[in-house]
Amino acid sequence: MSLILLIEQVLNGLQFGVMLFLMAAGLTLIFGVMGLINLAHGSLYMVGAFAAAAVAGWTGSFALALVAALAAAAAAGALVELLVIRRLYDRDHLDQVLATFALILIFSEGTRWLFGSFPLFLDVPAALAGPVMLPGGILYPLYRLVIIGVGLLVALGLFWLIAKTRIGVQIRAGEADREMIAALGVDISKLYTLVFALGAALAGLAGALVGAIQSVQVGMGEPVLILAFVVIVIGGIGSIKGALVGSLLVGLTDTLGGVLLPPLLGIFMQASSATSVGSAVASMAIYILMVGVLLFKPSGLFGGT
Amino acid sequence: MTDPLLKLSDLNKSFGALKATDNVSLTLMPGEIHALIGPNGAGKSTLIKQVAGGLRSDSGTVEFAGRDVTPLGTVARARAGLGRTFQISSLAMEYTVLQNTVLGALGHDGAVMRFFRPVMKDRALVDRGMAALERVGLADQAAKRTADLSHGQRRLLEVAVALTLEPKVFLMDEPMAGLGASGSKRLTGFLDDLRAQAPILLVEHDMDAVFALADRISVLVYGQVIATGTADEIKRDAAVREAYLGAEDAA
Amino acid sequence: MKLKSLIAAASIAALSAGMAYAEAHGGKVKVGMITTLSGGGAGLGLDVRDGFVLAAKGNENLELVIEDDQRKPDIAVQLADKLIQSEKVDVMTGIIWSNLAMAVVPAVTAQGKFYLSPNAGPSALAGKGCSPFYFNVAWQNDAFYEASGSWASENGIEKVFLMAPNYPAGTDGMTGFKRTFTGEVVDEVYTKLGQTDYAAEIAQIRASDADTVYFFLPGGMGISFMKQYAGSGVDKKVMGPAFSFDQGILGAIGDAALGVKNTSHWSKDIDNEANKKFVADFQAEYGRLPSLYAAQGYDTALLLQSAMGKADVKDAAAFQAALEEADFASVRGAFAFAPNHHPIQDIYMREVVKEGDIVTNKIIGVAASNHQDVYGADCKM
Amino acid sequence: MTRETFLNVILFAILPVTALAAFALDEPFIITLATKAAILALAGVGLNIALGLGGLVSFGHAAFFGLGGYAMGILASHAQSYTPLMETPFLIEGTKSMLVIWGVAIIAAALAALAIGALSLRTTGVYFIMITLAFGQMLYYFAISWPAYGGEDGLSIYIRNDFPGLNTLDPIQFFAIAFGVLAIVLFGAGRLAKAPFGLALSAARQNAERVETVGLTPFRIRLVAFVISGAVTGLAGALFADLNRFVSPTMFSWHTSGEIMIFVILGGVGRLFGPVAGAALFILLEHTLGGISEFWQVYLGLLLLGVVLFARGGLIGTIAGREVAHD
Repeated sequence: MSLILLIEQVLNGLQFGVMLFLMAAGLTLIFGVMGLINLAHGSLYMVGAFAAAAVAGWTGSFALALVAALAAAAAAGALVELLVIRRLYDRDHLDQVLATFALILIFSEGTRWLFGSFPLFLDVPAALAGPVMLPGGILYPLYRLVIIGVGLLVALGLFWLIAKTRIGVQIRAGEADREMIAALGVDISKLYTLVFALGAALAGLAGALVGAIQSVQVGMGEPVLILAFVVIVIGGIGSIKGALVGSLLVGLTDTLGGVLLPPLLGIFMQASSATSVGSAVASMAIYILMVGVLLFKPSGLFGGT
Repeated sequence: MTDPLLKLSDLNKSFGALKATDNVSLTLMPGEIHALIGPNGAGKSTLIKQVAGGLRSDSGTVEFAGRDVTPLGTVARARAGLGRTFQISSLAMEYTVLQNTVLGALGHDGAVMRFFRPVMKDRALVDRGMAALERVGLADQAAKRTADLSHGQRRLLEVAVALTLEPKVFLMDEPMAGLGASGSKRLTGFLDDLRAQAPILLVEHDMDAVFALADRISVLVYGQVIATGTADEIKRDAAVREAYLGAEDAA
Repeated sequence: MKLKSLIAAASIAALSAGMAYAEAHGGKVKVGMITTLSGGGAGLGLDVRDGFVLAAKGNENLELVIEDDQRKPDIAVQLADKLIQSEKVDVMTGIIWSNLAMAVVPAVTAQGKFYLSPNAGPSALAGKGCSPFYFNVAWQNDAFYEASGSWASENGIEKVFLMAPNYPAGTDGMTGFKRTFTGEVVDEVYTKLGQTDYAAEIAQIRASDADTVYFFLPGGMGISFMKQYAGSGVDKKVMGPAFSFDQGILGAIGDAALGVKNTSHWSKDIDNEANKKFVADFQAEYGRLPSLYAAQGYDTALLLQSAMGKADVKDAAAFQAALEEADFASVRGAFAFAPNHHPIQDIYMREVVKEGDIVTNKIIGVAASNHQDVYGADCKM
Repeated sequence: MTRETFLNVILFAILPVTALAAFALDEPFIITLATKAAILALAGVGLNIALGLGGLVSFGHAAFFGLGGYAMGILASHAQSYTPLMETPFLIEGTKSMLVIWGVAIIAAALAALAIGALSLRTTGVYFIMITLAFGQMLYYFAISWPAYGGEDGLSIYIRNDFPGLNTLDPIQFFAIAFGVLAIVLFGAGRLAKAPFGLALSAARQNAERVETVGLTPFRIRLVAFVISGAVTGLAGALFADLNRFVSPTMFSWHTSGEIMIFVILGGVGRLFGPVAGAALFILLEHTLGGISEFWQVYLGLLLLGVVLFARGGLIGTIAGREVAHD
């Protein structure tokens, strides 16, 4: 494998990681502040993608589609928080798992009810289509560079939000101690709705951005959901920094594992069995990574105790 | 002179810049009650954890019955014969009062890998659990759910569970807290007798109890033992008066 | 006891239980359809169902019971039990996925019920595991791949890059392609099932010296790959089986699929009366273009009704013979069964084109005429 | 008799009564559904030992369920094709004997639980949930991409395995086997909960520090519980594979873990009969709602949501009162 190709694959891994980060950031935020395991986060991702595809279909504008995705996912998130989630904060994780699993069923089949059983069309806007030449002679899709950019902006935005704003102060206080921040006179239920809607909006944004280069279909959120959980567990639950590092680690492991393992195993065994064994191990790679991290850091890389 | 049953030598523990335990050495002799007092935040609970095994010391040693137990964890030290009660009641709240003491008796036997015969029908275990409850005066509460006990009753149950372990040494972290005047008095009388069974390292805020019970008292301030002696010696000690009792006199 | 005799014993037990109900049906046939109607893969099941219902419309002798398998093998097995034990169906059909077919079909045929496959043709059922009661009205799984391989060999394609998910249908498909392809396979990549991002594979494709990419990625995987491939600027030719370029999927890929060559036994522009009627009726009935799954469902119902006209389903031997004749006007044109009850049919090469605003397929030639699978030799009926 | 005991008696009777009624009315499919409920309840009883008693929220029990299933699939497929499982260093042949298969399933699942538990129990809380999920996912992807036993297509066994003196293909007789196993395991689990081990395990869930202080090691107790739990779920997996005469990687998927967990939560965490109530209700809903609408899962979701929000403590908790009985 040439060096250029390797660099391109590393770039691909980073890009995949950034996509995961968009999804994982909201999840870890919700978990960190409210201690809630939200299995329905993938559904909010799907809501974003479907809203974007529908609006892009009507208006032809990708910008409007993104706005619609943010709005629809945030609205769905706020609604779910008000109707269901807020009754679950003082419950144990099991009730949360069951309730949000039920939400997955409702969201998935509800979406199919509204939009039908066939995948929807959502394309990259013309201005961002096609590849660009990077220094070193790497031809790379422009849209993927944009995703990397958006992901890093979101990361910066979240760091800023949490470190510098009033809401951020409340969020950090809420992570530390729920009663304490209620005692400080902050309207905690409003804060929770807000954080949940914010997390949902991030998932929706991810869904719309990623939907343009993937398949917008019912159930699209579930594989990403599991990956996002892997990410936040590796990073340490509740830590935005952990989510970023975890995303990049998972992105790189998954991409480079799939690319490097089969030829690497080819050194030791027959080409055909190397391909199949390599592929098999590659698909387990991120879970092996996760187990490895948790064995050495039982609360993830940046998790508290 | 007999050997001490429990001997702490030069124990240290820091949390970041905060020195919670600063070169603490003390001993517990057979048959004595050695009280550990000090203002809030002096490091008493930290020290108890270091002795019980829940917290690893930065340096120093803990010797118990002539054996160095420093590298051992909570379970091994408990099995060696350290019976601990907690400052904040640490009980199985869903269980009945009796189930908690039976758990203690079971822990003392160690034969936990038994999967078939109901434990509450094991006469030997239940009798020992009941006996411990009787000694602290909780026998009439045996069938009550622990979560429904009053605060003071939970303190007594803590002691009862420790009794089932038949320890060589008791480590008691504020057993009087929340007991009220009459409860404190009863427990004071009980502990007075208990020392004959096994010596007690007692952390306590109730000064009446401490002065009534303690053979020796050590005063802990900012992680350091500033004085050790009998009640009278401690009452007269200038450093103690200034650092500790002074504040109370003023109050 | 040998396996065959075990199965025979089981079927005798089941048959004798079924005898009592033979009278109740008269000349009618009760059909049990197990297909995927909910969850991610529901589009295919809906098409098969709609095609079947369209062809069976108005036939009062045909009673249809439809069940949703949720694409879960264990559910499908239980539904098959239900249809046979409780509904007492005579014929079963509907399963979309190979793994579900492998779970259900052997049990169905072992109990002496006919099974007509409207999709899914795993090799085991075409070879050693064939059964007199099992008819495949769609294709053996390898058909489209073998046709692609021979077409590619004859049309100047020299170096291909193969890609499929790492599961049996994927590896089998690539094996089928290699069986007939005479050029060089420069690389083979097996991706994770359900993978959605193909940047890494696309980079490998770009770096390889292949002139053509041949891939099988069903459902959303294919949509994701094609969109990402189109955005990558790699200009190697793309080929695949029809599954990744069917009507339901082209709508989601859009222009990115234009120019792709794909093999299929059916296309809406096949020029025969039956097909014209089917395409027109389907659009009139459901307001969308039919897919190849709809065509398969439609043909399955036509085949069944042709046999119903000739024999009573209670007379298994006669009904089997009637099915074997395949005396119906297939929307695919010529259609016959090989001895292993799998189709002998033409496989076409199609190209994705734009007709007005709609992205769709157009036939550009025959990739393999009278194609027949290679597993029939192992089939001892 | 307490209210919960009374309810348990009814719950225990529901499955055989349903099956016998279905037998009398000649509705074999209803018997099959009752059998499925019994087997899934068994898997739930297994999970409940870890989850209910020990507070170990395992999101990876599909691993044990699948291992049990594959133990059956692999042994039976070798027996069918007359090929030995292994020739060197010693010969291992396949088998169609249900009892042998159960033994292998239990041992395989127990060994896997020992390994997974030893690693996973170093973590707690959500990390434990996710690390067990990770192990389940590893086995899932392994099963999909391992070609020897069918990969994603799975393995068909055609004929149920043999049980001495019974015709396993007859729905009511197979139900009797499944229900018999469930009854035995329920009895065992009930005894376990009250035995010294159960006392210590449940105490470790309530207060691990307390258990350490009386000189017991929570890690060891939990690990043993996890192994027992995995073994029971593995046994359920072998029965489930026999019910369907088929195994596939779906048995390893996280949905399976989730469903087993849902049976437990739906019925009532920590209640001996909770999984029985949960599995029976879930299958009833799945079966009846499917007839109502193509989009029946929406209704299923709404119902589950209703149970979580308004029926705390699961079904048994709602009917019999919040507190778990303790005597």
